[in-house]
Amino acid sequence: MAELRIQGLAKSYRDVRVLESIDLTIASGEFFTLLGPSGCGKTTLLRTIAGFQHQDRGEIVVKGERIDLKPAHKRDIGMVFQDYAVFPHLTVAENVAFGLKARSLPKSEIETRVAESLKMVRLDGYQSRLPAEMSGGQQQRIGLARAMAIRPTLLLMDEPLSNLDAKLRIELREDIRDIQRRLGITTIYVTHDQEEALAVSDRICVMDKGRVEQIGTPFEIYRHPVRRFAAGFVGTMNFISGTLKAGQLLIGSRSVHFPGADGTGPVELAIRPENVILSGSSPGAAIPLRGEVRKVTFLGREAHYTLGTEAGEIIAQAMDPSADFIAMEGQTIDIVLPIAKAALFDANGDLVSAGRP
Amino acid sequence: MAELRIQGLAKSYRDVRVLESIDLTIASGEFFTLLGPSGCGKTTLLRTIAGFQHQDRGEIVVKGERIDLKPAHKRDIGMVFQDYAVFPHLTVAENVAFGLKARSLPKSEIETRVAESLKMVRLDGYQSRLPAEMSGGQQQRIGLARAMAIRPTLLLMDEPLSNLDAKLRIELREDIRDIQRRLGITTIYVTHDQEEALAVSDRICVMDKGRVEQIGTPFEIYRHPVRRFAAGFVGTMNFISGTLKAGQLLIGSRSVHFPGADGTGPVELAIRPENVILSGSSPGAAIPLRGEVRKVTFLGREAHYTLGTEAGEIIAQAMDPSADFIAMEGQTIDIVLPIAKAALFDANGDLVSAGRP
Amino acid sequence: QEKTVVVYTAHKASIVDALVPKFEKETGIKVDVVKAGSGDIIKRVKAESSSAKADVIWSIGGEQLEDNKDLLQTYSPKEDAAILQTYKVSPEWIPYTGILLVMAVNNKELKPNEYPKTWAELGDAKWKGKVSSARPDTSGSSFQQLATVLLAYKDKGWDVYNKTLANMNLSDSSGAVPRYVNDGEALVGLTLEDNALDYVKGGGNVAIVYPEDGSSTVADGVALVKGAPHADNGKVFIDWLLSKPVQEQLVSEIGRRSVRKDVTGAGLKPISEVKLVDYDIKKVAEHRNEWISKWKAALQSR
Amino acid sequence: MMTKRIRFELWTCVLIAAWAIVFLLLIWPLSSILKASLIDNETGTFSLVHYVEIFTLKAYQRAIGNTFLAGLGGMAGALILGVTLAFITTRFRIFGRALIQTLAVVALVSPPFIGAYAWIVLFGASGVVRKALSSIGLSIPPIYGAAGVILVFSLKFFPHVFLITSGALAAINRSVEEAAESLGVPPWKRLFIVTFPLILPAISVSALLTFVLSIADFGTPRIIGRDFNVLATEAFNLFSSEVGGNPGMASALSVVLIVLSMIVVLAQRWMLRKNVYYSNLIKKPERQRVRGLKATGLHILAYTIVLLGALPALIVVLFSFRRTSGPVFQPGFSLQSYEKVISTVSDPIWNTLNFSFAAVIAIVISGTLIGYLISRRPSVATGSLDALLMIPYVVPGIVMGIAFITRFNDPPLAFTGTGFIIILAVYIRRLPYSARSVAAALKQVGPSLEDAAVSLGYSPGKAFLKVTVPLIAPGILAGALMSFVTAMNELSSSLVLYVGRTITMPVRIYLSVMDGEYGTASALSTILLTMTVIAVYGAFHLSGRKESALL
Ligand SMILES: Nc1ncnc2c1ncn2[C@@H]1O[C@H](COP(=O)(O)OP(=O)(O)OP(=O)(O)O)[C@@H](O)[C@H]1O
Ligand SMILES: Nc1ncnc2c1ncn2[C@@H]1O[C@H](COP(=O)(O)OP(=O)(O)OP(=O)(O)O)[C@@H](O)[C@H]1O
Ligand SMILES: [Mg+2]
Ligand SMILES: [Mg+2]
Repeated sequence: MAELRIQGLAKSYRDVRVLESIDLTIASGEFFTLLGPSGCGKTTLLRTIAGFQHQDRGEIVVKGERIDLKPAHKRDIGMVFQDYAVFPHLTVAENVAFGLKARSLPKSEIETRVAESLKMVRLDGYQSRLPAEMSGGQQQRIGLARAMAIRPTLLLMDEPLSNLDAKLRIELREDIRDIQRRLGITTIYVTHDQEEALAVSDRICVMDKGRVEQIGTPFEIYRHPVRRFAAGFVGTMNFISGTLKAGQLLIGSRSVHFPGADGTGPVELAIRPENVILSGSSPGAAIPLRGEVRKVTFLGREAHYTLGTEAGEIIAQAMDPSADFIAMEGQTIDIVLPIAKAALFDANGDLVSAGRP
Repeated sequence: MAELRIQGLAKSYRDVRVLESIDLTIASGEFFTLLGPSGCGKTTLLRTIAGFQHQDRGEIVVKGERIDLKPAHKRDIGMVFQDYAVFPHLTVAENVAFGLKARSLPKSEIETRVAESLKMVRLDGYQSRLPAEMSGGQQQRIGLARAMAIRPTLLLMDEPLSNLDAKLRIELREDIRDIQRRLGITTIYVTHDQEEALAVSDRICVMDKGRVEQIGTPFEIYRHPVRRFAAGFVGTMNFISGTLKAGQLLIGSRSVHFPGADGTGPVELAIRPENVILSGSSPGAAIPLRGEVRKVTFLGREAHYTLGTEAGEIIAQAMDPSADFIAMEGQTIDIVLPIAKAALFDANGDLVSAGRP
Repeated sequence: QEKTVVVYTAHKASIVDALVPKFEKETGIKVDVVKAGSGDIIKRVKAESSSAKADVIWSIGGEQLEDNKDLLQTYSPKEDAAILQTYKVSPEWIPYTGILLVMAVNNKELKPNEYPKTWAELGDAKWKGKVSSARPDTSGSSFQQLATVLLAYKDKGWDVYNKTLANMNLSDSSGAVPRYVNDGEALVGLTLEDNALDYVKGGGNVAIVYPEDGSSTVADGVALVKGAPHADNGKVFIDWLLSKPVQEQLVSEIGRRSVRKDVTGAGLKPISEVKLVDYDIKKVAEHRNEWISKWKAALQSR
Repeated sequence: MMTKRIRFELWTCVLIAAWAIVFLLLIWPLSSILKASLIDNETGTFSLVHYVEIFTLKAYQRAIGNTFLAGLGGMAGALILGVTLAFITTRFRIFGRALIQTLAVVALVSPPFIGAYAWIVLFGASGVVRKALSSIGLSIPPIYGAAGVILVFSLKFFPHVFLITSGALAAINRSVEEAAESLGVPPWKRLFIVTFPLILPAISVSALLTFVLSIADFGTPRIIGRDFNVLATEAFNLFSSEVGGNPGMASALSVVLIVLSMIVVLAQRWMLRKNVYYSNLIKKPERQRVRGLKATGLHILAYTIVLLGALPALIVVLFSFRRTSGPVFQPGFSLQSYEKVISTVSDPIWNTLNFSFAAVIAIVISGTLIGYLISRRPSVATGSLDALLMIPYVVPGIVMGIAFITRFNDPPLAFTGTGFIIILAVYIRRLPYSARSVAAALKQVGPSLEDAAVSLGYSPGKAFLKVTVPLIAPGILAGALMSFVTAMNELSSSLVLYVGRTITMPVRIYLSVMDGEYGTASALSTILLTMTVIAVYGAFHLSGRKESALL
């Protein structure tokens, strides 16, 4: 319904520059996620879009119309707050009905929507409780239901699921996604949960220190990071220092041809743990290394092996580990790093070449 | 340093029973995690142990001495609060130094510890900021640093990392774990992040509705759940309805012998997505099924396939999916469910038999 | 005994400041003055009666002293003989100065021929809301005015009074009455001569009218407090107040009438030219409660 | 076991001490009122005749009606003005905030008697403003009557509302207000459905205070009410009668007032029974920058309110420089009023300062502790303490003073004639400001911060001191300010308690007024006003707070 365009947006708190010239275009109905380290400016960006604070520079355009001159309550933007911001003096049901009443919907419609929203966040039965009698996660869900209920043109969600257990988080993110898609609500979503970001987003924007690092589909962000920061921030990534000399990559004592990289200088080879092969052979071009298993971390369906190699510490992942996985600790094993799954970044953090183009 | 024993602990808010007879024994120096759905009573349990509210029944014993009669400030229990509870009138450094001053440590020691703690939570440089000038995740880290700095005998952490990005969360949880181990602080940790729970805990306690469902090592909890709730709550799990008839398990049109299950009645077969084999054959006893790929969810290093089969919806996991993974949607494929990786639960949610004993 | 005397007084600061240093110089006795409204003074002495703190009550309405004789100690001053018999009521208190009831009128808004001449005239509807008076139930002078009208008109007294009451603005205190007249908030004020005189002397918009249907004069008094800690000094103080030079000073400086036979009012309308009703404090006192309740009833139904 | 008892004892000790204070300084002295109200004046026997009269006599019924009218009117007016001003100054960048606060303090001072007189000079039958307006064809009725009383109450009492609600408004959780806006509620509407409910503790406390102050004030209705009689004036008339007083009836009226105010206290407690609206105190609202017409409008509104409130005081300052001859003001200006008082003014100044500071220090400490009890340890004992603390407001000061003399005249408690008894009277009369203001402020501070301090090893007492006290500082300050300013201006009880040595400024002013010397009274009032303002700012300075940190 609403296309959002942000141009040259900048914002400082006194002398601290928090957002530096942000440019974004979000398509109508898109589910757009902001991903970035704590303190990088995600909340600031959302609050500026919502109109709770004013940017120093730049403009925000929705459906071709500048909204940054309108007061917050006229922007028809729903927001889920990082600190929940539930109304402490209203019951759960009243909290959810709040925005609906402001839109003077008929009573029956309000009731239906409140019931629907509470059901969505699994809080039916808590209608008449006060927020003070709810757990942290329950309060968060009130805030979520409240913002979803009004079905705004633009929905901003600031870590809406951070205090929920994995199970519920997965259920709710699916529900949010369904509703968002059904109603075509343009959504900006902030999460620190990368799996969540990858699972629900149409596109992801990786931010760092108030700057946009990369925007792309989840697959692009995960598989083809164009900046070292994005590569390192999303998912686990091994960075192995090396030197590039006219297309030859030197890692430790090994040297291998790296396609598409013909520069010279210090570089970092990036490869994900799941791409490290825990055996001595690989189908394509690869860098063979020997490593001692220093630590094994069990993560349920998989385990991470921290290996000490001549090229530094490398994390490898083993699927569906069996009970004796801990026994690996202290042993030395062979691994290979397939070139096709690796990428090279230069000293500025820019992509030199992805192993497979 | 401190062994903690909780016996028959119960707590109600007015007529709502929030904790029902909790029994726990936590070894000295253990890293013990509470895992459970939102609203199950985790915060309530921690607050009761810390002494901010009093239980209705039961006792809390530390080092053989009942502490539930002591006032909170004499219990030497550090706590990280779910809502951070940073002191708004103190700077970041003063917040962290707060507990140290109460212990009248020498000034230099206080300074060292504050610097150390702030460094640990990656907030050095923010010493003299006020909490109002910090982002949500930064505030949360102040609370964490503050509690860690005092090095208490018992440390209670209520979702201390919920507002941090995955990268930082992993770094901090490692740091917490290191310090905790080095100082031997008995720790009770609440998290909704299962991976985190599995990665850092010595033991995990799965709670539901104020009751303990299962206590065990991460491996036990993940691989050998003894209750249907724990099986379903931790990690993703497929539950497939079936009927048991004298050791024969009937699933859809298939019938297979299930070792160790000789009862009769309705049961559920539980199997994890990573154990569903996406091909027609399996090494041991298995249930073959055909399924249509309804949805593919990309999660970075893996993808989830939601399959419609005659036995209901089944989620299977594929590692390191390639770019064409979406193309699978709508196709019909063969899968098998290996018995050795499955478990059976009866109608009460109790374990009937694990496929491999 | 210490050479001090504790005096509770309702006198104005200007008089206190004029007299006290003189007394201290002449006798060497230090005066510790507590100034307050007359009602406050009586209440205070009453509250302190278990262990009196004051020695002398100085310049309080005679009726109040009469009402609270049990707090006082009889003392017959040295020059008792020089005091006018008409002012004497009871031996427990001694008349100190005589006060005359008058009307204060605003001479800016009213021409002399528009001045009211009598109490009765104030009942005319043209004075509606223009007459300022204190409340008889809280102010001695207002009660005196009520009693004067009742005494002057005998049986018709209440009729005459109630008509004037209908026109009255009740002010918060008797002291405020001439100020309201001066400021033009009221055109006529029922007050005491010395109060009105202050405004005349100060060049304010006030003129004094002596009602032709009869005014009244009563004494305010001094008295020795029962159980006075410095009774002897108190007696010295009382005697000094009644001495001729002091009484003369009072007449000339504050416009009070003297209680001494041998002091005449210089500059004031001679008392003999003022029509006076026969105002017997003791008799009036007998009717007081009755009249006040009647007044209250009248106020309610006005 | 041991330690549990100590914790239990900390606040229990405070509770016991509070009850002891209330008993010694309130119940015991005032028990005489209750007794007097139950005794027939004529027969001297027990009887309910006074109460029967109150509810049957027409005059008293009217007085009861008028009391409610004045109380509710004064409360409503003060709330509107006070909350508006608080809102403007806490939410918008207003030029000269310190000046506005100063004027609010000045308005709070409101010199006794002479302040009400200033209203008459301005808006009376021949008031200057009224005359000026009528000369340009604008006729407004004179200020006398019910409307005038309510107007004056509103302007006199709004600073209380302003002081109490400012702190609360500034400490709201910003996100909650933002949430309302993001849900489509315009700011003015948000004010009523979110902001005000959130600061209900502060609003209801200030409503309670202004209601009770309005029903207890007898000076204003007496001076500008004319025929508008209220219970307080009736009681005062009966009590202060120079002749034929009726102490029994006066006491009964005081008891009715006391009961009335207690009912209001309980109603307020009932309103707050579910209130647990803690703010995190981190995301406080920011002051918005406004421009153009809106800015002009806000400035005009704010300055009009404080200037109107400070008007009587300003008039008095003006009067103090007018030439006088006896009681009469003359054209032209001079310093003669100051010359008259200058030689005798130093004793009263020092007494006033000493007594007020002594009383206020005691008030702030005990008021903070009692406020904590009232707000955090709800029980019958604290609830009734809360209600009892309202008594000093409604009991006329003179009654209080007399009661004090009666009870503290003989050994071992022979305090009459000392400064100590004045301090005690001021202390008990002004204690509730502090206690209530603190109680309201505490309602906004969640206990989790105190818990955090406790978990870091602080005893509850220390945690209170280190964490809670700084966080409720605005509430403590507001209470201290109200207590201090009103203590500096305490008249009616000191009037019967003072002796030559212990005379205070308000007593000096009153005596000048009684003498009709409005010039010197104005000069003295101006000195008192200046002292108050200087002392207030001096105290802020000493406590290391900037003036602007007041709110
Ligand atoms: N003051 C209260 N009055 C009534 N019920 C309450 C109160 N506080 C909490 N509850 C209820 O008690 C239950 C347990 O709350 P608790 O805060 O312990 O949950 P939790 O496990 O910490 O949840 P979360 O993960 O969402 O923080 C919840 O269902 C909650 O609604
Ligand atoms: N009022 C303020 N004054 C000064 N600096 C501020 C203020 N508010 C936020 N900051 C700083 O701005 C930066 C961005 O803050 P913001 O809240 O947008 O971060 P965020 O990306 O939402 O982080 P998180 O994931 O931790 O919530 C942070 O470094 C923070 O310290
Ligand atoms: Mg944020
Ligand atoms: Mg919780």
